[in-house]
Amino acid sequence: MSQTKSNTRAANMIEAIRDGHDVAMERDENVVVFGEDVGYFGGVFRCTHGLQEKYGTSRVFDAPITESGIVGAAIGMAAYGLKPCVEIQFADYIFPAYDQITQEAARIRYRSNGEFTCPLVIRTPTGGGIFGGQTHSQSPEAIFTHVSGLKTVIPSTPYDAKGMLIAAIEDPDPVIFLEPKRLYNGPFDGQHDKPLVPWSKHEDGKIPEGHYTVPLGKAETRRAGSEVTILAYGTMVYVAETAAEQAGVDAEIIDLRSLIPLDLEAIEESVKKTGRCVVVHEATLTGGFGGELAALIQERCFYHLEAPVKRVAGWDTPYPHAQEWAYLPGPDRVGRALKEVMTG
Amino acid sequence: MSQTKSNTRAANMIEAIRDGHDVAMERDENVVVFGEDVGYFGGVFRCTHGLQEKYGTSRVFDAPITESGIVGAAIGMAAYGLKPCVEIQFADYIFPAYDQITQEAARIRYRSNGEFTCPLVIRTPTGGGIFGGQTHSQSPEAIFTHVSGLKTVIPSTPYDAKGMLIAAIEDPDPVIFLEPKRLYNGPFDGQHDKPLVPWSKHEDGKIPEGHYTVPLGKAETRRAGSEVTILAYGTMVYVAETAAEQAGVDAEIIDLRSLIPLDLEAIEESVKKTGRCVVVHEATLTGGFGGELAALIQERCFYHLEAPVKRVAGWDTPYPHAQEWAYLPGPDRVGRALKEVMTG
Amino acid sequence: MDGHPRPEAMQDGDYAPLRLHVPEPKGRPGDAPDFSHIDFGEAGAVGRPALDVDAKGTDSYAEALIRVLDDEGRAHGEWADAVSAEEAKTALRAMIRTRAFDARMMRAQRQGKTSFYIQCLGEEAIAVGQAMALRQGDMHFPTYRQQGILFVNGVDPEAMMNQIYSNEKDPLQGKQLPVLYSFKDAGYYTISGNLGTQYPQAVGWAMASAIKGDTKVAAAWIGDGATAEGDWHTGMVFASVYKPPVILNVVNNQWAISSFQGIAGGMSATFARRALGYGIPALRVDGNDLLAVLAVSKFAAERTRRGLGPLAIEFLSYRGGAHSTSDDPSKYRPADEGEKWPLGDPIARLRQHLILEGYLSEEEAAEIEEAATTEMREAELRAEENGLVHDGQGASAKYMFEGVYETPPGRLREQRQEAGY
Amino acid sequence: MDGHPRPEAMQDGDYAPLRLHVPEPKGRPGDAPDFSHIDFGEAGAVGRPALDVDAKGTDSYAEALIRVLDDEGRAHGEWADAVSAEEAKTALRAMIRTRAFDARMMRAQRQGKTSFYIQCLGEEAIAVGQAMALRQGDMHFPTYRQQGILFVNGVDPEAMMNQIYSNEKDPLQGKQLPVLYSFKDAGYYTISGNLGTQYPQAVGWAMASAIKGDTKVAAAWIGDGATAEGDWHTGMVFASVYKPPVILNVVNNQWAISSFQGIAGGMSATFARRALGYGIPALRVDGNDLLAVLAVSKFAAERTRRGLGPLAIEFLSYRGGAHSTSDDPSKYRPADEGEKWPLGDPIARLRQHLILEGYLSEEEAAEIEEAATTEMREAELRAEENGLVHDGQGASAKYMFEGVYETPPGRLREQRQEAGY
Ligand SMILES: Cc1ncc(C[n+]2csc(CCOP(=O)(O)OP(=O)(O)O)c2C)c(N)n1
Ligand SMILES: Cc1ncc(C[n+]2csc(CCOP(=O)(O)OP(=O)(O)O)c2C)c(N)n1
Ligand SMILES: [Mg+2]
Ligand SMILES: [Mg+2]
Repeated sequence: MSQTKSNTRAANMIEAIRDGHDVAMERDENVVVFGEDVGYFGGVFRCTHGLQEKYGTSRVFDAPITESGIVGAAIGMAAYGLKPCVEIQFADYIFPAYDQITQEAARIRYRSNGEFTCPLVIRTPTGGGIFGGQTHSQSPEAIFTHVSGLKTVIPSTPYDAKGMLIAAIEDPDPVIFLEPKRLYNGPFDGQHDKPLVPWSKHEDGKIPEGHYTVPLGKAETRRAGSEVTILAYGTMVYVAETAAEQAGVDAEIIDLRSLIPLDLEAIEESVKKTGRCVVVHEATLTGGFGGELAALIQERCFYHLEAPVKRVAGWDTPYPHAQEWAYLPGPDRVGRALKEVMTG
Repeated sequence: MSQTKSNTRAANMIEAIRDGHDVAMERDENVVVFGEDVGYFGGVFRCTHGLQEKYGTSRVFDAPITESGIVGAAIGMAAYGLKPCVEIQFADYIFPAYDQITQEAARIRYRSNGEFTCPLVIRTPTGGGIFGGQTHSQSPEAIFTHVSGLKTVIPSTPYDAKGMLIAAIEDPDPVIFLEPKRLYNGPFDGQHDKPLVPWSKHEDGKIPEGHYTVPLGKAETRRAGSEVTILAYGTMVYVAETAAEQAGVDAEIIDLRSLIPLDLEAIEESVKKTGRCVVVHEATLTGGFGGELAALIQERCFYHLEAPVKRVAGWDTPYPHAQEWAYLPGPDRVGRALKEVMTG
Repeated sequence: MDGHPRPEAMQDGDYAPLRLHVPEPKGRPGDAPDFSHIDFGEAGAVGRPALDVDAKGTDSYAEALIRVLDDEGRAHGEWADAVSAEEAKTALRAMIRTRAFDARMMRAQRQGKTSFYIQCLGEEAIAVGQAMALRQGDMHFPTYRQQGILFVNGVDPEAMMNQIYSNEKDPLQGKQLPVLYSFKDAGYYTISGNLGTQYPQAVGWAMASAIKGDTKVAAAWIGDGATAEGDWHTGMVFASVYKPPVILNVVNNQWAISSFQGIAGGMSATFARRALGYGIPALRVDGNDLLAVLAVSKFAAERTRRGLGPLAIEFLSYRGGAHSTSDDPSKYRPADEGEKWPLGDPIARLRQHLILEGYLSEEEAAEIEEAATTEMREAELRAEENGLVHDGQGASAKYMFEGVYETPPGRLREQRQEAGY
Repeated sequence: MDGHPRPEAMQDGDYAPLRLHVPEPKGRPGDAPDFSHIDFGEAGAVGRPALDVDAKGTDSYAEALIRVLDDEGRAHGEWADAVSAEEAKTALRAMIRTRAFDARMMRAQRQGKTSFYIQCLGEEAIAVGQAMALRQGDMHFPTYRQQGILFVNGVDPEAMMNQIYSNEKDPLQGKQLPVLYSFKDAGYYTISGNLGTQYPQAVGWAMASAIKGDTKVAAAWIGDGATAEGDWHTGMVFASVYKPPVILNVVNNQWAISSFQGIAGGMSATFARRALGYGIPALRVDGNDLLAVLAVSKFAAERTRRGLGPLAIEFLSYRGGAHSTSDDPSKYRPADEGEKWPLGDPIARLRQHLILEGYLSEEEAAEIEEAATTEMREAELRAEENGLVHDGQGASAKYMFEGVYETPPGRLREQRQEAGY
């Protein structure tokens, strides 16, 4: 953690996100929050609960079910001078807004040569592990990391969630803020048959009161190690921790947190030290962000690598329902990959 | 070329595509063609010219300006049993259809367990080099290659354009058919200050009469070589040829043609032979398909590589207007990369 | 610089500060239900337009509700004789089976047999009525709340339950979330979890029918909330331009999870009226009145099949239950709003009518209910024997790799091997 | 299997085979222009509704054209006195300058000085009229055919030309395609090459004005063809729900590149009518009549700024020239259709009116034209001196790396170094 934890309180990720909104709205009256069900009800995951009551319907309100409309309207508000923070109910529903996000939000500053800007945060729950089938489980980060003009971040603890959300809202450019929904209530490590440890029982389940930020673009080393570097983000951070432990490998585990901008320094430093790297993500392997990571690492650490960079990812199939645990990378698959690179 | 060229005639890429439509429509009355301006007028690039007159307005017609509607309607037609082949006027305008393409067309077979299928071709002119600025120049292949259920192909000669279009229309699954618009009239090699050789003067500017297919999933070795493998597609194939020649490197140049499915065998075989690889594409570097290629190559050819796989790609900026020739990879940049990997 | 001297931005006070208008429902938890803003009209008051009516000809229909059954269960007006007693009984049975299935699955969810279910409580007449008006070869493009279609079109409830339990006998082999069925032979298109996408697809399917010179009809379905999606509009534009044989249904159950229809624009105009702007005629129907639903659906099927162009229908109803088993409506609307819905319960109303008219006895009605409960209980026992994904008896993992393409590409085959299936 | 015995798919001949309806324009190349399907009404016939009129109150307005000038140049009716002679002269001058600019740039394109240009020939009154009705601080969300706004709001033509020539003085530093301007201070939002995206953005901007308690108004602009995009609808839904101060313009110039308005649904209903379905009142205006355009735009600005909710306006016009310099309309429409357009040329009509009424002499009019031609010629000489991208004098390559983010991330800085800038 990059900050002290004085005046902290226990919070799960939902509460942390709610608090992040609250702090940002309190400090800047230009922050407005809207999206499907986020107003009176406070969001289907309750991440905006209580905000409408506190800040009124002009600053927190329900939106019609049109993701392109939500983002389009938010872009207009941002051009006016507001700082909209909108929720897309599931990342699986962000696709109708893809044009507005990638061709508009990401390009407003550039194409107007800075006359107009787009300080906009798009929050959306991402990833699997909740038996949600294809349309409540996908991890679309790679279709955003390819788009210049966007930042794409994904916290994995309540502390980071609050600090990064505030940083995202204060950022002058559009940020895709992915929330690993399987982590909302506790640090799920892929062992679906074991009971979930709630955040209240976990060391990372604490957030400072009030304002703080976690800068976008900085990775977090979750565990120092010497034998192999594991790059992960979101739920896969905890899968990686359990996998390394079970495999008995002295892994350095880096939670990327921010995919764009990417903390290449931290990655390079670690891989040059360990000489080995496993990248883990939930999204479909082919064309995933792991490809970019592997490409960068072999470009920059080529002469330090003892084995090829290995990717563990969702299979190249749509996200299935019944076969969820065969699809989502778990400690076993990651463990196998660790052994492979150790002997490779 | 994978087929003999008996009964060939000269054709540029536009004529080849038009002819591909014609052959497919003649053979199968379920083939229908529509899109913005494709009916009476025959398309802003004229790729469907004459088809409405020949096949009538029920099979070839103008569509309203809604890319999501065009793809959505086409999906319904495909579910009925037709084989729609639609045009998106520029690849830069495909984004409003991203949800219909990736969450619907790509998923119909899977989610219905084969009850419904989606034999659909989406043709669209891609890439830069025409001073079209951000919204007439982008290369969005990587946002499709990440989506399971889609095929993504890109021919670079009139011969391939016709043969692959017919193969795509006959394919039982949805195909994104990218047409490098800068190649419509001739094999542009990035030397924008030199006159363009028209297809009629180029050896690849010939197409066989009638029906033939170029299978999706097979790469084409454009030039055999021993020192380095260049992977390219679309306009970059010609840029690579000129670059290799100018750099005086004995490069093996592979035109991928089909990104998904990918001809991994051809790639592996070549890179294992040469030990070096440069990947070239127009799209923005970060998150581009080059990352996937580099990742795959280092995974599979690790112990054969003499130097890191090098990517040459569009910069991580939106596609600019005035700075087009500084943005689009040309022979110089590719040549520098070749020298780098040769000494690397 | 040169040009028109533009008035400076004026002082505060010149115009009053603007305020954002955010629509609010009449009642929130704790409030008394209030439907006084809706004009329900009288049963029988709205007649039949000509089969080839145009959009302007339906101007008043886009507002006033087509109703057949009055509060006592009597049928009235020009639409009353479109439905035979036999048909009404068939409908009643399908509606009762739909509700029995829902009840059984809600119970199964509470028992942990499935993590997710969506019922259509209070909306049974809509899907059942329209399904009965279409014929084999036609195609519905449903949302998750039109399961009634399946009970009309002869689908085995056990197959549906196998899908919900995501077990080895699931026709979709575990690939889809519970209730996102696909039953092609029953004229039931594969449901998407993404709202609205099926609207232009339905229109495209109907265009294909016209292109082929067939006479098949498509029924597009969407909820009030989802009409806000761009896809609703693109479907309407295509329907407006090419005039294919499609029925453009909007089920206005007044809620979209926690947001009321005002957040979809429903307080500014009816959803039926929205169709008129595309030159598509529109009718507005009491969705809790099977006789009205079926009569209007027959009219729609006949019109579209005759090549007279698309027709839009808004079914006014009320979402009787929670949005899904993941939802708790007591957090955002008055608890008894559903009970107080003035158009009542569709099953009770049809039952009352049939008994009143002597087409059905109380005993027969009870028998149908009894039979439906038994049928669903037995179907569930069989389905449960086929396994529950939540007991670790889901459809095999190997299926995950099948059906991505007709022929799997090499890398997918590799992955399947790597995964060990 | 169990269920309702569905009628089998019937025999051919039971219903006639369906056919796809594909709308065709009245005339194609070689045909005589035919506008007999349009009812133009009479100048002065359509009056003013109340400022707070609701959608239903504009039912007839969504059809009949608001016209002020008759064929002889006389002003008629309730809208006639909304525009002063001074304003009309200012408008004439802006329209003439717009046309002179276009002519100069069309010529420049033929000379190879730019690869691309889009003129607004015949549509000058629309942008000019509405721009004059708004005030500083308001914001237009234009398409590429509202350059008239810039001539009202005092933008230097040389700056526009520098943008077109993509040279070192281009305010956008070469980043955008010619004519995709951004002039924030002139109330002109950055134009997108992607059609329709600006519609919900305009609505969002207007919502922000209301959220902040300001009194600024947004003007959304879109062409007839682009109304088919989902974005048009999502903009309308947001406007319908939150009622922000936005004017929702549709410029119906009857063509979208080669497809006529029927392919956008324009033969099924007017575009104005489409707004009514969202509960948004709509007016339909002769877009070639500056007096009508400006009068209605003033009404719209006043209504929205007073917090009375959004207003939609359809401007009926005719695209006088090719779609862009890349297009050749003689391939798809009668060559003389534009000349035969019954609502004539907006500049000629306004000029005639001002002369007829004695507000302007022939000499003054000629002087304005002369001055505009000179102004644009001189501006172009200056712009050309700043360089032409097609002569290799485009804006420096280094700008390419600027403005992607406020602060460039590390990899972008690396790339810039690699590229040598
Ligand atoms: C594109 C998309 N956005 C959001 C959702 C999440 N969602 C599922 S159902 C629903 C409400 C739909 O309401 P309505 O259309 O009125 O249908 P109803 O549930 O009332 O039948 C929402 C927002 C989704 N499934 N797809
Ligand atoms: C999303 C998108 N699709 C397609 C295009 C290509 N395109 C540019 S202008 C145009 C026609 C627009 O017609 P209309 O909206 O009527 O405006 P007009 O040109 O008549 O002013 C088309 C299809 C585009 N720019 N953006
Ligand atoms: Mg609803
Ligand atoms: Mg137009």
